[in-house]
Amino acid sequence: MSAETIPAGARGTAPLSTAQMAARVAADIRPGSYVNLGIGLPTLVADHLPAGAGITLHTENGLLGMGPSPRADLVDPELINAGKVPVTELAGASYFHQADSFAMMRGGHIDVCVLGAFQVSASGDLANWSTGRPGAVPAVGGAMDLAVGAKRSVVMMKLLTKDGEPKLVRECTLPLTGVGCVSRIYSDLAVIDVGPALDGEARLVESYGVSRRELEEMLGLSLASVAA
Amino acid sequence: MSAETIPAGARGTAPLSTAQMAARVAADIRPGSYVNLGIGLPTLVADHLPAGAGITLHTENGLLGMGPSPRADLVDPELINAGKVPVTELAGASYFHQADSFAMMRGGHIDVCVLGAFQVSASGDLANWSTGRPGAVPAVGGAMDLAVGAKRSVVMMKLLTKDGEPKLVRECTLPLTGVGCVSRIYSDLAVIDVGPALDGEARLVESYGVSRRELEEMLGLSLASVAA
Amino acid sequence: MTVQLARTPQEAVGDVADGSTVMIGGFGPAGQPVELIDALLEQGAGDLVVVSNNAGNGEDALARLIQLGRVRRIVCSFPRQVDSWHFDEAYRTGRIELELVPQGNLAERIRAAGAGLGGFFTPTGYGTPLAEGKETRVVDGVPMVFESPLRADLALVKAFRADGAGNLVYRKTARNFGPVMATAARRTVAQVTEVLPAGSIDPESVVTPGIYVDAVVPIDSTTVLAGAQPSERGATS
Amino acid sequence: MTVQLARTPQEAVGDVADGSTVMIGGFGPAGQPVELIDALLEQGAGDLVVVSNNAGNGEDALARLIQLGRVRRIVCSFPRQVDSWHFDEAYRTGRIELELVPQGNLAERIRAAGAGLGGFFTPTGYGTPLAEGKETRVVDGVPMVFESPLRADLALVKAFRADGAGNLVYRKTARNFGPVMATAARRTVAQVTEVLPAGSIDPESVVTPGIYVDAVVPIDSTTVLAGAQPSERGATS
Repeated sequence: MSAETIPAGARGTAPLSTAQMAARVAADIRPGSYVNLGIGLPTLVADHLPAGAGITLHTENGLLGMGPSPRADLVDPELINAGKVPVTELAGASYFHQADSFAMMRGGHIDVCVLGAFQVSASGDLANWSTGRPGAVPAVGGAMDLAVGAKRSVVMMKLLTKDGEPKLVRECTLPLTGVGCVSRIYSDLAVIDVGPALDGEARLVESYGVSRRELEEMLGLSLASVAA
Repeated sequence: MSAETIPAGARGTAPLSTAQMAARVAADIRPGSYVNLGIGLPTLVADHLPAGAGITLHTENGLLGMGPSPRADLVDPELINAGKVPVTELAGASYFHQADSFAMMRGGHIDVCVLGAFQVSASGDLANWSTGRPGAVPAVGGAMDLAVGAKRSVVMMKLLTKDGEPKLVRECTLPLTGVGCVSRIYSDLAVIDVGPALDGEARLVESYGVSRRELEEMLGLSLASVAA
Repeated sequence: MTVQLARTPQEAVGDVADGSTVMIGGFGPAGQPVELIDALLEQGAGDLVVVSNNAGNGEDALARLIQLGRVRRIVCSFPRQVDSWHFDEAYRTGRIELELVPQGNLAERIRAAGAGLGGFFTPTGYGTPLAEGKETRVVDGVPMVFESPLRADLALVKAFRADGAGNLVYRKTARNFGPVMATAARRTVAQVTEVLPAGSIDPESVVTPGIYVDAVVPIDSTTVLAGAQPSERGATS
Repeated sequence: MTVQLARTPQEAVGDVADGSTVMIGGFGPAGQPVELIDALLEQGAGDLVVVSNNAGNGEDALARLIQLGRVRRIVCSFPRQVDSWHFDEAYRTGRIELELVPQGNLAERIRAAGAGLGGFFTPTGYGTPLAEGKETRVVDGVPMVFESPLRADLALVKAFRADGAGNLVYRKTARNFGPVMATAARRTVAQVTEVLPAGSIDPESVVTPGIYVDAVVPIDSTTVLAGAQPSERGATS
């Protein structure tokens, strides 16, 4: 189910589960791609990448060719992913140091980076590292490098916060991670294209259990259709 | 015979041969040093480094722990030095790419770099890459990186050109390789300290077969004595 | 200079002056030179500036150094972790300064120092609070931020094996910051599982050439490697 | 993208547009991808910008490309060699443009392109004719020159072995520019002595990760390795 084969304004009958969201993201990743999956929800995408498609996972702490979590008795504390979770290495893997790893990311060699988000703006600005709460201890990790480095950065997130606030916004109010870096949002309610190329108007690619009108009201934004 | 143990104005009885010059340079290199020897005369220094002193040679084309030339039947065209001459690798050697090799040099990790020169100024400016002749094909290689990168850059050269022109000068007239980068000149006639710390006045460390007065006349420069 | 083969972490770390800048390798627990940090704790230096990706976990090592008030300032990318309570407390009460740097910029700034460069322009962080007040420039249509080199007096890293020339190889994702930090400090100390004779590490596979290493100390780290299969310990020729 | 396992250098090099920028590995003869350059000769592209440390030797490969007038401009550190007569002639008669770059700046500019950086300040070249007209800045008391990233459409490199994932290891000082050039081109082609199954190269010893490699082609290079001892061919596990 690739976005390109779905007519503009297509809609599923119900919101996607997180597993379905992960499968939807995975469906857009081309065979042979090099992919970085951010911490949190995006990690789930790994379970839905088709075997044999030659998709290679990068983890920015220094491994290309990352495999799934090991059996408990094979856990190696020196083989972890960016979320500090034990992983494995696949045949054809390579290790490198942090400067080389972020050179790989920043230099545009990773085809797709899937990120979580607190907020994304219609022009593709991303806020995913700081809640902006006074007194909170800040931490950024590789978020800013990942946001701007890949050939294509996409976001996987629930479209609304727990309090029902939209996370796709006209302008981010939280501290930014990157400017104009996100090109697509995969959410439980819709797939929406964003980014600086769209003149500030997000485009609905497909929706799940809600109409475009309902989405527009929910978000307080107008959504263009994908051009015919 | 280290410079520090020779009284100011000391003089040998005759000019040094190139082998003696190489030995004189080698005598100032401390045990355990990492050293880069430039193309030409400086290459000869390798033959005079004391065995067992733990001196490690760097060649900027990507090898630390370079050994002497191999027997003819063991020549490997993929194991060469910066002068493209076949060399060997010693136990404890390592290979690295050009960016890493020049990072090692530029980052001040090499203790001593010995360079050839066309001209050196009293303030330590170096000219060793271009004769400045119109129509000549220019080539710089690693000369500029080597000149400014090492903890200490010294020059090994004949003090006069074949035409009898001094190569230690008040100001270089040839195109520069680096500014204020040379701290000592080892020549056939004298060892002379130069550099920006000396307020433009070169200092005679020792001479061979010529007096300070004779050197000053030869060079058209006044030479201070090494401070007592 | 010839590498020092130290018998204990204390001997390897040696004297550290108050006010020193100390780089500490590791990404979370992987590659954290715990025994060297313990030696630094014991050695007693204070008023330190620490450069490290994280700001300590639980009660030990870097967390303890912070708890004891020995760190004046920390330069890192991800201080907040589930068990970084000592940093959190020091930060909230204003007892520690924090310079937050995106992880890739942190690595590249350390590399720049080791490579003798004067700084670089990077797209990372442009337009964010972490680039506030920094010089910017558009390069080939991409807005960029200027970042400066980051150097240290001392680097403490954890590698896998050393040889007598000070060459280092690392193990899996424990490599992380070790190789760049080793280049950027006036003195670099590495803890390893074993020190082999010079020539035992394939020159093609050396990750940190010995020129960057001032002292190595072997640490029995069987517990850390508990999960590794025995055959892997012999994988590096 | 998945690495292409080409059967011939021609297939590996593929189509090259006139006016392309082509990086060519090698330091003198060591690491020069002769068969790939020959394929480029045969392919026919002209008006090329070549980035390479040297400007060709004798009659073959890069020297021939220059002799045939296919290179509009060359970016290199050391064009003048005892047998660089074709470059010398083209340069003296104004048929080729030369951008002379100090070797370390050349390597670092290529790395910067591959690493997505917008340029850097370096002490190398400051105050010399090669820095004329360039931006300067004093960093920590050291005068520096600004240097820009250098990228290419195509990189031709010579490595020792590849695996099915495109990972490369090199051999001795033939490594030189290969690893940085592989990162800085839209398409990177490597000639190797053999292509092994993915997983045959120790992940700790990979020098160029497969992500940087688009095509590999095995070349029988027994002549080039004539001087190598047979045991060395098995040194990389």
